Formats: sequence, structure tokens, C-alpha cells
Amino acid sequence: MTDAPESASPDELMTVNAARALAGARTCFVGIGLPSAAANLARRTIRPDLVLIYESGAVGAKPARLPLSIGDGELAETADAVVSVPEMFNYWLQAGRIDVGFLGAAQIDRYANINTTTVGRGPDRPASRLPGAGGAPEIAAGCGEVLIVLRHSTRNFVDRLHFVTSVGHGTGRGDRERLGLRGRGPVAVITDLGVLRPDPETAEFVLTELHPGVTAEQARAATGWPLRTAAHVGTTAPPTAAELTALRALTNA
Amino acid sequence: MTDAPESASPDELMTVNAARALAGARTCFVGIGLPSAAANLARRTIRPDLVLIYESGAVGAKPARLPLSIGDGELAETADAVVSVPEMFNYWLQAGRIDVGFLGAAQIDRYANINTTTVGRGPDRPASRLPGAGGAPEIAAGCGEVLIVLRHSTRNFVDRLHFVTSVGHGTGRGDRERLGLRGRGPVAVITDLGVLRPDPETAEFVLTELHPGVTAEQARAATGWPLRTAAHVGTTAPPTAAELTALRALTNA
Amino acid sequence: MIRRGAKARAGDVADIRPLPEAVADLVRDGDTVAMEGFTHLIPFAAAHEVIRQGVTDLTLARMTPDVIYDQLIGAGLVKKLIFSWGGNPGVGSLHRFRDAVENGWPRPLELDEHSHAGMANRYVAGASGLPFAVLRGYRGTDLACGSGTISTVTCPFTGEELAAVAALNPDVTVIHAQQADRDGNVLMWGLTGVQKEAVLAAGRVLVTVEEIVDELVPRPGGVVLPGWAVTAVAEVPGGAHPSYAAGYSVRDNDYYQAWDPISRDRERFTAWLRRNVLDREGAATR
Amino acid sequence: MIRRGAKARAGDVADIRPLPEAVADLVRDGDTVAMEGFTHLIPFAAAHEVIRQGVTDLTLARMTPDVIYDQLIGAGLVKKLIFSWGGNPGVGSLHRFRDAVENGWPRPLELDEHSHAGMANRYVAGASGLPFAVLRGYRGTDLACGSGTISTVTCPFTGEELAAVAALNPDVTVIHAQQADRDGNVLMWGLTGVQKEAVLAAGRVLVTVEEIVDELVPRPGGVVLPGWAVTAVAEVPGGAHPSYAAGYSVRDNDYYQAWDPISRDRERFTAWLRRNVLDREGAATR
Repeated sequence: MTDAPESASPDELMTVNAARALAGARTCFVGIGLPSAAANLARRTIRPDLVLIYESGAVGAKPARLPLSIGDGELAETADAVVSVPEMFNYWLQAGRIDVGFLGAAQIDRYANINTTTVGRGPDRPASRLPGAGGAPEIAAGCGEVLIVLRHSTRNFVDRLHFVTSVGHGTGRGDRERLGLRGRGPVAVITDLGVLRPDPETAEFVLTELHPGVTAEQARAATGWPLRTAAHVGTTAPPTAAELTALRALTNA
Repeated sequence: MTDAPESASPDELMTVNAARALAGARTCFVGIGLPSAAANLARRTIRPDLVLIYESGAVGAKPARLPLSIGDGELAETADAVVSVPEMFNYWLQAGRIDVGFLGAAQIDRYANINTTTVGRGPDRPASRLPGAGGAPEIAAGCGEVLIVLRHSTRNFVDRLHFVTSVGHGTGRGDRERLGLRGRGPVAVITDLGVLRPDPETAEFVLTELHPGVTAEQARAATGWPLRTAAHVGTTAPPTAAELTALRALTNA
Repeated sequence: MIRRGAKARAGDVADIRPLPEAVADLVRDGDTVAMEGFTHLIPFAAAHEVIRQGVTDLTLARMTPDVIYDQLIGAGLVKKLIFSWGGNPGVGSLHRFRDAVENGWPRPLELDEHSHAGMANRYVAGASGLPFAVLRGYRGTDLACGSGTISTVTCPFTGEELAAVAALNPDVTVIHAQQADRDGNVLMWGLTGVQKEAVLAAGRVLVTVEEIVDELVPRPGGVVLPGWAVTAVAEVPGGAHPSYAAGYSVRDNDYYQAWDPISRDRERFTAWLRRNVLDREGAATR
Repeated sequence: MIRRGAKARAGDVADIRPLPEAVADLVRDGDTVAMEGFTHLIPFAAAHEVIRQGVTDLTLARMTPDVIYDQLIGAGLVKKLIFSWGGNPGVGSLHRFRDAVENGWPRPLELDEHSHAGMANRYVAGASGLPFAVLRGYRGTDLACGSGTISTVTCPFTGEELAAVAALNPDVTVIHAQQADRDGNVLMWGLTGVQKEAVLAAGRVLVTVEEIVDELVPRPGGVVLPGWAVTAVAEVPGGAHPSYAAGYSVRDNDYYQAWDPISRDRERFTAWLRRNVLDREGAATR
């Protein structure tokens, strides 16, 4: 197997690394968009047995192409089981049965709290309305652990959220336990520049890996809080040809 | 259509009249045993469209023969819908969607409260253990109205229940409202001697009809409390040949 | 006039009737209306009939308000939205929804906002005849702040504090399904979302179906709603378009993509609405 | 040794193994065990294996303890019963159950007694990861008196008082189903009662099946339990007898009738148990 062609885009680096983060997962609750692309890529590469769970009711979906929405017919047709939406949230998610919740976000802060509700645009303009919570608050609360994938920019990585839609690590280590949230919370934020992981002591997300060719300075410049770096910042392995081929087949299908 | 043969047994009179009590019902939550026989007879005679609902999960069961248990396979096979047991109790029964709950009983008192849990046998013997509540407490609480069918004897019709498993009219008119029970409660007790109905003022069950050939004295002697009689005590119409034929086909099938 | 709610009485079966008549009868000014469907089986034709009839001052409930609610909101018929995720799936924002929230056009839109888990459990409580439901939810989020339909309860056994959400009982629920028989029994399959709960929570129920059939044939994943739990059925082939009905149609993804530029502009939207909904009746009448 | 509960982790799939080995591994002295099935799909073979292995001091949970629990109780393995209706369906009393309650033979039997609605909701709470469930129930009855698992909660929106029941989370749930595939995915159909909830509420799950098949074919009314939510599967054809498995067998009503006189008499029961369960292994091993 050869290394990837040089043309791997930042988005592709993000998705490939997001897929790799599922190497240890048996079951994944999949948000639509980037998380769904990453989880489907994982099924085609590193984790063929990964059980994909979509909030629309599909348990063990095996779509041949990337679904446009979480309610695509193929999800139901290829699922091991189709359940009602209340059953999905109560019996499967809330009970703590799912290993990994995979979320996107409009904004996150340094503790990987998520805002998908509303964003301020300055004093003269009304706040910008986003889609809202969807399944994210309880995915973030109840899955064994949480992965977040989003593009890196100061618009997305902000010092202070306008609205907390879903709790990551709250105001720091120990906050999840105080709130009675049962899962371990976010363990990685995978971006088009690199990977952030929580500091073991404080739960503040720090830069732990950069994609090939990206500098820590670039990551800091794209982050709305003073981004700290881990003692050793690694470099993510370049996408393999197999990964890129699978990803492109998936997104172009 | 001719009148019934003279051989109609007291049990047959009971079941035929219990079936007739369903003339105005669209949906019936059916207990096993005598209620099931009556409800299935109603479907074959007076109320062909009656929707039979069994707590095992069958909505709209149309069994060809009398089921021995509430979980007979034919109930599921002939049902309009099969639902889980929690759904049955929460969405269908508790929500107040069912017209008539049809119950049997081990013991009732004058307000048609029901005991199916435990019965005293005197100071020297342990109380006799009965099967318990089953679905009855919530059937009695939540159906639009309740019919009760059981054989008439001083063992069954008692002055005071050893244990209140399911509430009829509690300690009298107004008690159901005080308890927050939403259905109207028991409207008739059909026995092998006749029919008792609640006094409009007090909700105490009084004798309103006797089967042909039965005397009020016989009914009083078979009742463990001083049974009152309505101002006018009617006589139930004798079973028609069609009713008896249908009943016998059902029970001998 | 049909007047029937969850507590159906003897003799009631679902009436099979033309969509305009059913909408006129069941959906009324000021109602709380749920049109459910999780991407699949969204009752677009019924919503368009509501727009044509100008039923207004509606409180709309729906887990995933998408293009169908964007159209109702843009038409000025909606005063309040009860929801958990409002977007154009796979495309982006709902611009009519945003314009109403951000700028009050064509009228202000009040929001009662939840998570999916909260909304699903609100319908469950409604379908169960309970005033509220319990869930592990909302802890630490800003969603609970100021909402009159999110609170807490304490477990009487463990002392643990949990979230409580108020039951949601729409005046009328509208869904689309694949089939009904002549008694109004309804059969749907595929992703059936929260539709059973939304139906059983409602006072009145309107179901549009792809097809009226002589007999409903049991099938894998099939969900049956008995006719006595449904108020009216209307046969509307393609009534879910641009959403889809598994076994009958596929999702018209191009429509959802095309909606984005149409809905970004008030004038373009208004012209679209007139041409494609207000001045058009054929699709919905049979 | 398999040690797996509801929180399955990567790499886990249900093991397919012989029944004696699965019972030895999953069902332990002192456990709370649910063997569910509403007349249909009752896991008799697994219960007989529990009796043969003498697993004891059990707390048994079940909505409808029938002949299967009468046998376990009579065998002296049960210290407590959590239930809502204990009878021989269509026949009459459970005499071993009565003898234990009324006379303490062969040992006293503690009871935690509910209505069906209460039991069903206890499993629902257990399956949902909640400590309790809310229902309209028990009001005015003597069932609530003295039970540690029935209480009340007040609706934070309406002030109404409702019943609360404690979650039921068995250490192990045992069910019988029609089929499993080689990955341990389970398919059952027909009346499936409260089995999904009992499975998802449990720490360990043992499923006996009529047949291991190469592929599970979706079918009307089919309920699938993914292999990763099941601890072990054992192939036991006829494992529900004298109960039945729709599509494979019919209910042996004669057996239920015959049980009445056998179970009325302690000596006759003891002889029956020795001959038909303790000294017999063939049916359960493959």
C-alpha cells in the first residue's frame, strides 16, 4: 500500500483522521454530515464491523453511499433493526449502551462544549439562528465517549459560547460528574488542521497532533482562545491510498 | 329465530348476557376466562365489529376459537396490530383509549371493588394466595367503563374484601373522582343469577335484572352483603338459539 | 362534521375523504398542529392544503421542522414553533424560519425549543395520557433556561434529580403513510420515527396515504394504526413529495437543494409559494 | 468467562455456546433473574438447566410467573418473587407458588407484587437507564401499601400526583426466541411481550433459540436484538416447551392441564422434578 497522493485536501485529512478515531469502537451514534462521512469511512477501512446508529431509528445501518440525511431510505433498508425514535433515545442512547457519539458543531469552546443554537453577530444585528439541538445534548451526555469533527477557524473555535447546546466538559474536569452526565465526554476534536485532546488535569482541549505540513502557529491562529499545545505535538500519519480511495468513492457515490 | 332450548345453563345465561352488555362498545380490553368468552361471543352475535384487545399485545384479535390463554398464537396471527406489552399498557390502556374493560374477579364487594390477591380462610389457616393483580388495576382505572362477570355466591360477593386489588367505586359515589381515576368504573356485574348495577346516588351495586326462572331471594342468598334491589327488577331475555349455538361452537371448538 | 379525539367511542371509524375537506374539517385557526416524519413520509401535500386554506395562528410542533415548516412559516400562518432541530437536511439553513426568528418576517415566531430526546418523550407522555415524562437530559445546557416545558423531578427511590418535560398533545396530528384499507386502518413502514406517538397524543388525526388498498398485508417493519385511532384518511399519491414514501418513491434531493436559493429571498419565496402552492390544487385533490 | 453487561465494548458479540455452559457462566447464586415470555416463548429449557445446576437463592422477576416459576420455586431455589400475576393460564393456581407463600415449603417466599402496568414500566425504566418510571396506577388499591418499589411523584407542570415504580434491572435476563444468526443477532416474532425491555434492562443476557440460521430474514412483527446487546446464545430446539414458539411449535395445553395434579402434591412434584428435570439432560444439551 502506497502513501496518499499529494492532493489530499484538508477536509480529507480531517475525515480520514476522524475515521481512524473509531478504531476501538463497537457502536457509534452518528450525526449527519462530517461525522457520518467519518463513520462510514471507518466501516470501509479500519473498523468493518462498526455498528452505525442513526437517530432516525436505524441500528446497524450499512449504507452503500453516504446518506444525505439521517432519514435516507437506505439506512432503514440495510439496518439490523429499525426502532422508533423514542425507543432510540430512551432504550439505546440514554441507557448508556453506545460506545461513541460522533458529533459535528457550529461552535465549540476550550472544554468542547457545543453551540448549535444561536450565534451573536454584534450589537447591531440579530443573533444568527442555527438549527438547534437535535440529538446532540443527550448524545454528548450519554455515550461512552464523544468525538467531535469540525473545520478549524476562529468562527468555530470560540472563547465563549453564545449558547451551550450540548455539554462537553462544562467548566473543566469534574464538571460532568457534578452534573450527573454518565459518559466520559469528548475525547478528541478532529479538524482540518489537526487533533485536539483534553488535558488530563483540566479537561481543556490542547493541540496534540497536526496534519502533515500544518504548523502549530496555523492552528493557534485559527482558534479563538489561546490554544495550548501538548508537551509533544505529533503529526498524523498521511492518508493511505486505500483510505483516500474509499473516502472518494463514498463522497462521490 | 326461535328461543333457546330449555337446557341453557346458568353459566350460559351469564355469558350470553355478558356478551349483550357489549352492544354499545367499539373497543374492549379483554381479561382471560369468562370475559374473553363473552367478548368473543359478542363478536359472533351482537357486535361483529368489536375490537378485542388482549394485554399480551394483540389489538383487534379475531380468534376462531376461544383462546385458552391471553397469549395464544392465534391472537397475534389474527390481530390488526401486535404491540409490546409496555406499549399496550401505556399508549392504549392508560391513555383512556379503550371503551370497555371486561374483568373477572375472585371476590367483589358492594362497590364492585375487586380482590384477586389473597383471601382469608379463618384464624387457623394461612390466607389463600390468589394469582394477583395482572392488568386489572389499570384496566379498572383507565377504561371508559368496566364490566365484571363472575359466578354468584357468598364466597365471591363479600361484605368486605381481604385485599383491594382493583378499585371499582371505592367507598361510594365520588370516590373515583377523588382518587383521580379517569374512567366511569364498573357499570354492571353479570352473574349466573342476574345483573347488578350501581345505584345512581351511592354507587352501591343493586340487583336490576334476574335471569329467567331465578328469584331475587336466590340472588340475596348468594350475596355476602344485604343485597338491595332496584325499584323495578327486570328479567333478562332468554338466550336466542343463535346466541346459544354461537356460544357452544365457541367453547367446544 | 367529524369531531373525534383520542377517546373514540362506539361506531367510529376513520372517514376516507378528499384532502381539502379533511383539512377544512380537522385543522383550525389557532390549533397546535404536529406534522411529523423523520425525513421519510413528511405530509407535504396536507401542509400545502393548509396553506391554500389559509389556516392561521398555528402553533406547529415537530422534531425536525424542515422545508415543509419553512413554507408554512414563510406563508405567515405560524405564531409559535415547538421543535428540536430546524434545518434543511443535508443542505443547510431554513431561511424562512431564520427570517421569522431573526427579523420577525412575515410575523414574529415564538419558540419552544427542546432536544430530540425531550421532544420524543413529550410525545410519549402525550400518547400515554401522562402530564409529563422523565429523562436524562438538558443537564448543564442552556436549553432548560426559561422554557416552561422543561423542569426537574426527583426520583422517590434514589433521590436523583432528573429532567421532566411537559406532555405534548397536539390538537391535530397530520402524517403521511403508505397505505390504508377501506376501514381507515393505516399501514406504514420504513423509518416511522415518532409518528405513532404523535398520532396517539393528538385530539384529531389526519393521515394522507399513497394508496387505499382492499387489504393491508403485514410486512417487515410495518406499523399499523387502527382505523378507530384515526379521524380521517385522504388518498394523496405522492403526498410526501419532495420527501419520500419507502416502496413508492425516492427522496427528491434536488428539490431540497433548490429550496435553498428560493427561500433565501422573500420575493422569490412569495412568488414560488403563489405559483406552486396557492394557485395549484390538482395534486392534492382526488 | 464472559463478563458483559448492557455497556458492551468493542469486540463483543454474543457467544454461541451450549446451554449448560451458558447457564453455568451467566446465572449465579443470589442473582435477580428475569425469565420473560407472555405465554409465548417461555424459556423452559434454560430454567430446567438452572434447576439441574442447583443455582439457588434466586430473586425471580416475571410479569406472569407460570409453570416455569412454579418448578423453580418448588425446587427450593427461590427466595423472592417479583411479579404481577402468578397462575397457570387457563387452568388455575400455581400450587408450588401457593405452598411456598402459604406454608413456606420448601422455603419461605418473599413477594414484591405489582400490577402488569407497574411491572412493564419497571422494565421500561430499567431498559432506559432511569431509576424509576411514572404511571397512572395503584391509586386506591392495597398494592402500594408496604411495597418498597411503589411510590408517588408530583408532576412539576400540573401538580398532579402520579404513581412511581422503581426500575427493575435484573442481573441476568433469560428469554427464548425463534432464531439467531452466527453473530448472535436474535430474531423473534409473534407476541413478544416485554422481552426487549427485560433484555435491555439486564446486566447479562442469555437467549435460547429454536435455530441458528445463516441469515435472519426480516418478517412481519419481527423484533431484532443485535448480537452486541446479548451476552450468550444457545441453540435449544423446543426450548420453550410446553410454551410455544410461533412458526416452530404450538402450545402444549395438555402439559399445562397435567401440571395441576402433579403440582398439588409435594411428593408427586418432587418425583416429577427428579424424573423429568434433574435426571434428564438430553433435551438441553447440544
